[in-house]
Amino acid sequence: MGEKIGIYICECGPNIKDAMNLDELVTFAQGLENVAFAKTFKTLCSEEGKALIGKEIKGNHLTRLVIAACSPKEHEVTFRKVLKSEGLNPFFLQIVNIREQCAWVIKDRSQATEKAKFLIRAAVHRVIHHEPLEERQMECQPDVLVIGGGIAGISSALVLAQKNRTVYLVEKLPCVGGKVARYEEVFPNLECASCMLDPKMDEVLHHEHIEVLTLSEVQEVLGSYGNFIAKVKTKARHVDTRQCIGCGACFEACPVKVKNEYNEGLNERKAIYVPYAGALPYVAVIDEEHCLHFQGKDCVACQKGCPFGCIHFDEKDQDRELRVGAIVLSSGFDLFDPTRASELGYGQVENVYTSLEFERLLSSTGPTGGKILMKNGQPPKKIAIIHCVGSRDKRYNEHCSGVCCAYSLKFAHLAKAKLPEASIVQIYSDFCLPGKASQGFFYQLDQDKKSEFLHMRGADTIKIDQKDGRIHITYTDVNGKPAQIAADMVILSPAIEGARDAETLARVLHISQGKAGFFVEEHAKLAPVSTMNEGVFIAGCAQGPKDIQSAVAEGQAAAGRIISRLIPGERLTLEPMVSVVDETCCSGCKTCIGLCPYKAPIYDAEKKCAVINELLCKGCGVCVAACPSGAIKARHFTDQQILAEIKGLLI
Amino acid sequence: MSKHITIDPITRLEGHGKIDIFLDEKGSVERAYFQVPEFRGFEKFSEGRACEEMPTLTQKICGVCPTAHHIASSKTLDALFNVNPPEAAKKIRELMFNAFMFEDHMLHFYVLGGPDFVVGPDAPKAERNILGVIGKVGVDIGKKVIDMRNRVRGVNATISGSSLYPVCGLPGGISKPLTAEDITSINEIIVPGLVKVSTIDEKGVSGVEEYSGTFLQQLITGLLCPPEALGMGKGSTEATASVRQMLYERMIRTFQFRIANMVRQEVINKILLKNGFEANIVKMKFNSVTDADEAVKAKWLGDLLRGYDPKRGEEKPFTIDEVRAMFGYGPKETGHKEEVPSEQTEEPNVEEEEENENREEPSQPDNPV
Amino acid sequence: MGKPKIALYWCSSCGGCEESVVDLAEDILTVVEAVEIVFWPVAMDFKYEDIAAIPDGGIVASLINGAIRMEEQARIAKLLRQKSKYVIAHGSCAHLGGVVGLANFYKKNAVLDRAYKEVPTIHNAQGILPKEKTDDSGREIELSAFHDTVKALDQVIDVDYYIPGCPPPPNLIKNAIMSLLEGRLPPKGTVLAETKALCHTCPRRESKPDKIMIREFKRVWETEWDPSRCFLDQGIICLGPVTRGGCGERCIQANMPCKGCFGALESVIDQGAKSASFLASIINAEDPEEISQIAASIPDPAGLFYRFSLPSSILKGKIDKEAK
Amino acid sequence: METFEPKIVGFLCNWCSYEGADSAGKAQKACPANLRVVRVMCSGRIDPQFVIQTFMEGADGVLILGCHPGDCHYKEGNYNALKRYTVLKNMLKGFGIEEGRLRLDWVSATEADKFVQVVSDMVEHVKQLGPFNHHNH
Repeated sequence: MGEKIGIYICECGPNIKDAMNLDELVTFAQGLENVAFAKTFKTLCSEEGKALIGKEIKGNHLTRLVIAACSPKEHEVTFRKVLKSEGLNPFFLQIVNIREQCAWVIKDRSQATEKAKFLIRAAVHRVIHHEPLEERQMECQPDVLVIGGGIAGISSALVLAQKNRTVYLVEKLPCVGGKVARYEEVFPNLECASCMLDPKMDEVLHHEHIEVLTLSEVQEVLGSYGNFIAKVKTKARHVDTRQCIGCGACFEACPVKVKNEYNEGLNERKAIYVPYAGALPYVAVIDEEHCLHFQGKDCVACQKGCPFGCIHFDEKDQDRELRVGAIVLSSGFDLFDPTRASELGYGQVENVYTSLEFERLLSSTGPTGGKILMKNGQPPKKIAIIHCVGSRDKRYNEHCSGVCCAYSLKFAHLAKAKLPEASIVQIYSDFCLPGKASQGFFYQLDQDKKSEFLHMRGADTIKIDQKDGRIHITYTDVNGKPAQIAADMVILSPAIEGARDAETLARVLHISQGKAGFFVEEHAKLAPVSTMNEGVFIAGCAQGPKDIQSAVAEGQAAAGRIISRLIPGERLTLEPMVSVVDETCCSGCKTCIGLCPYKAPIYDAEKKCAVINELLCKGCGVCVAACPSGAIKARHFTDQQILAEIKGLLI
Repeated sequence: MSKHITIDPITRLEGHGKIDIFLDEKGSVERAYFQVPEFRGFEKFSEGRACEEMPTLTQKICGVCPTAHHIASSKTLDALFNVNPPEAAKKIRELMFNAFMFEDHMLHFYVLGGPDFVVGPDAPKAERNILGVIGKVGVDIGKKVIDMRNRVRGVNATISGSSLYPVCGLPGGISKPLTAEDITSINEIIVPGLVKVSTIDEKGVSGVEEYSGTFLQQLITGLLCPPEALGMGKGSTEATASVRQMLYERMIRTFQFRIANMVRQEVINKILLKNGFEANIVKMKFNSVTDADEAVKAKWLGDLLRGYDPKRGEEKPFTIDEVRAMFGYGPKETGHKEEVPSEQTEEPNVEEEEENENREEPSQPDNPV
Repeated sequence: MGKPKIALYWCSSCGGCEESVVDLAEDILTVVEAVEIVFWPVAMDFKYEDIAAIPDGGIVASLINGAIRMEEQARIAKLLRQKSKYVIAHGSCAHLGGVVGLANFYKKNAVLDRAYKEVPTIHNAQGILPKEKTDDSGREIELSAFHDTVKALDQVIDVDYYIPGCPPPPNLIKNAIMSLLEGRLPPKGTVLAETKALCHTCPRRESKPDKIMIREFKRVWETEWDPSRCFLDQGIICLGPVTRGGCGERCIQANMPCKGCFGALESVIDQGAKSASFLASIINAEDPEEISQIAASIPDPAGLFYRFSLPSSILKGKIDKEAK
Repeated sequence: METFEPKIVGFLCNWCSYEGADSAGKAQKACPANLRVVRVMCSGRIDPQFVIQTFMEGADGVLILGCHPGDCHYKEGNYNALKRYTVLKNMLKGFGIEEGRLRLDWVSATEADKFVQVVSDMVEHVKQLGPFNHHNH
């Protein structure tokens, strides 16, 4: 084909030079077909080495280059830049690894020379079939969709929101703030949760570049990184958000009472309500399920009671298509359901609460205005806090949820403050207090003798039942002996698990769920906030159990990753070494579609064949090897190139 | 030394063949050899294959009669798995086999063997083929025959997917039931088809009489070719002995089949038609022959085979009239005979004619002599 | 100059390809008007010397079917090549080596011994095998030599076009001859059928899910299957995805899976290897033990994946340890 | 030549086994010269056609080295390699190719010793099997 190949053999100082007979290698290389010349050089990766190559590409009108030197993993990129700067397509280059895999591992000089010969011959055979590949650009949407208005979603949105970029914050509840908004104080420094969170929520709600969509869920997501189309359904609130000031006149008028799920069902609310005092946006919402008007009765009590005429029963659900470039999924977590462990008596024995329920008891906006009261309205004399419920337990969740020990100490501290004479006992199996400050918090609590610590062998040994008017807890202590105590109130610290509706989100966003329903990150250590579906990021407890600090960090990290690639006004550069389907040859047998973890190949029903979305394809080539018609080409690793390399190795 | 004539390749049959004839000084045949220069080795390369693949593998032994091999192999699988196919499957296999038999006969008669009769054995090489036959019987008859065969092959396509290579054979039955439409489409082919073929015979298409005459001619000449040509000569090894036995067996059955067929056409159908019955409702079958009968017949056939009648003494082949006389027919010139030689026909018992045919065609031995 | 001449010949074959020409039915009349058949042993009495008499290139096209096993077949194929402008490999034996190519899994002597000495129906006490030369008291007769291996046609002579299939459907043959006569021929070496795999036109394509995951491959005698659904999705091995289309899906119509007789697609160099690759991709397991268990439920993979294409595959047949 | 030196072609995946080979180099561990390496992006890219063509071109042994299950840079590439290897190995039995000539193994980026060990074992094993005889067709 008349290619003109230049072969450069690097001496790499002594490393290659002393390990093999370079003169013999040069003469061998010059004799190969299509080779214009072959020469050695001390250090090709040095500036003058690169300059030499650059000059000679032009001078000799070279069309292909073979560089025998160190591993391609070292300098393939550097030498590609040299080709590019000389106007030669950077992919017209093949690197031959004659250092790490030849000079340094073969002690016998002649054997090393022989091996270098057929490695170079293989490269020459391969490089002839190299095709020019272009790094392509693509228009992209700078806007971002954040799913889940908890602390992680909020902190991510605030970092992302900037000039010529809109952030859509989609929250399925009527208010933002997620779980953190329900805590009174947060460990380790017992900072007031709402003092920390409210300004952030306020900033999000009024930020010129953030649009908050409450009562909304993502139905479907199409497209790929840089060009997603998210279909969002917003349920009708029936209250005009601009006019309602949350005065509560409509609450009194409403005849219907319902258990308030925002206070974990510990108190009641009306069919038209605000989730809890101070919820933001502080606007009423009608619960269609319980509101009489929506069950065919013609009750309009709240509409009549509202002084500002904000109530519109005829408001319809709204569907919107948001065009975004990236998605942050911060849909939070759910607690392990203690009823799965019936021996814990949750739901049968009175005054057995989960940690979230206890948080509401402690909260000034909670059902008891912050007072710790038992069902009979009396303050408990003895509170038992049980650790590791459903965590570190083969039957339920293997993982340690990481935060229960810290918030249990917080509970003990707050309970002691509110009920000085009450005795607080913590039944634990191990203590997990990572981070800078949590352990200090434990020492302080222990010093003040605010809580008694009972060491049990494991949460799986605990049984709770009612005995002569008090709660009776039996367990096996750490030495294997049975033990028991009585208490007036028990707080269970259930494991943090993936959210109940995480499965639908995983399907909609084409990402997978790992153990306990958490979303699976792209790489546990190197890519913790991205997923296999490029452009979809995860942050907060949706990815795994963690404290608020990590959730915020991940939210901001995801934002950073997005900002670094989705620069408003700039185009997205695409990976050139991806695979492409030859539609004249593809029979639509769908073998590739089921194979690809990135869902890059999709089946085009009209053309009756597969099409690879070049945005999602990573170029691994799994589909290429499986394609029964040989219709998919892996750019830069085509069948033809690899077969030519094999031939070169062996003739 | 002897003159050596080679006929290579022999033609108008399925398979490869080569004949070497050596003439002595006088020019008569000293020795003749028949060889098959093709061998593929199904026996070996079938080893190791999955058993369910065999019906579609064995059938590739012969591309003209694959259905036979396919069904035989399917029945072997039935035996291997010790299963008895449902009635419907058996019937469909039977139908498939008969449809194949029918169109295979048409292939034999019109394309392979036919030219020798219709165009005649000594016609020029270029004419002694299907095109010559069509030239003789006329394009429209040719088209009817071609159409007829093609549509009967359609029956097998409906049943088994391919008009040539059936794939439906499974242990315990077949892979595809016949749907209602399949059955109607098959009936549309078979019912008129049968009538059509007999009408060709009955309406006295010009060549038919000629044909039945030449048919007899073939009967005689075929029987009279020298035994050596059939590998029955001296010094034959045991292998050829079994071949001779097999050929001899086949000779007898073919003879029986043709006699039965001719008697049915010429004698029984005429009686039936005369008495208002439909033709072809009576089937002929030779009753099971005792050893004694077998010996008599063998001797009689042997004499016929050697081409002379002890009474006549010379080695000359029978003329057509002499053979017609053997069957009580008048000489050929008077055309069809008026009176019916009633006293001569004894009452053959009636049974399915196909029974006969199944035994007739053992699969061609696949090894050259 | 008379009508253009065509010749048809059969090497190591079964006659199925001849039947597929006869199956042209009425069309054979139109073909016969357009061309003069100068050699067709199954139906015409022309002899080898008749071909030899034709000047080189005098035959417009030779349709040669059957693989090459005997020396005579190679000889006549070369003779026809010399005499013909175009040679068309007709049917999967000529195109790929066909089922007779499976003999390459065995050594030549083993194949002969099995048929002439070992099979139960043979009486051959002296163990006589066919010989190339036999002398019967002065009379010399010859028989074609039996090659060591089976070869596809293009491994013996230069082939211009291929009509795939076992047997090739009559319409493909007619199209080939007609396009030849009308001079609208595709580039040399083209396989005259679809350029896409069978799945493209398979009637069961709609029922094929995007992802197939199989816990066990089923053999046709151990399972019932839904005649409207894709075989692979029911765990039955079907080589449709790796086989060229154009046969009218006759096996699928008969509710049986595709065996791959049309051969692989253009850019595939080994049909067997590709069958192994795409079937592996639907195995539903990650543990090595489970994977080998599921893989073991594929009976006779070599015989199944190279059913029609062994001689034209990369390895061509069993690796002979003793060969020089 | 007196001692038979087998030609082994190794398909190494860019992220794990190729790195493993480089790390063996960086640690200057001696490694048999018989190995001839083809770099692919993932062990899942290796098409059984490459393996058979490699034998046909004159290799005496083929070695496929991918990432350990679960470590694949593309999540499932190595599982596909394992599945294809298993089906291909069964198929090659029909061709009379001894099992030891084709081998699949996992080498991570840091397992320099394992890399050298696997290659040395392969060379020894193929040496006993003798040359792969591919000229007979």
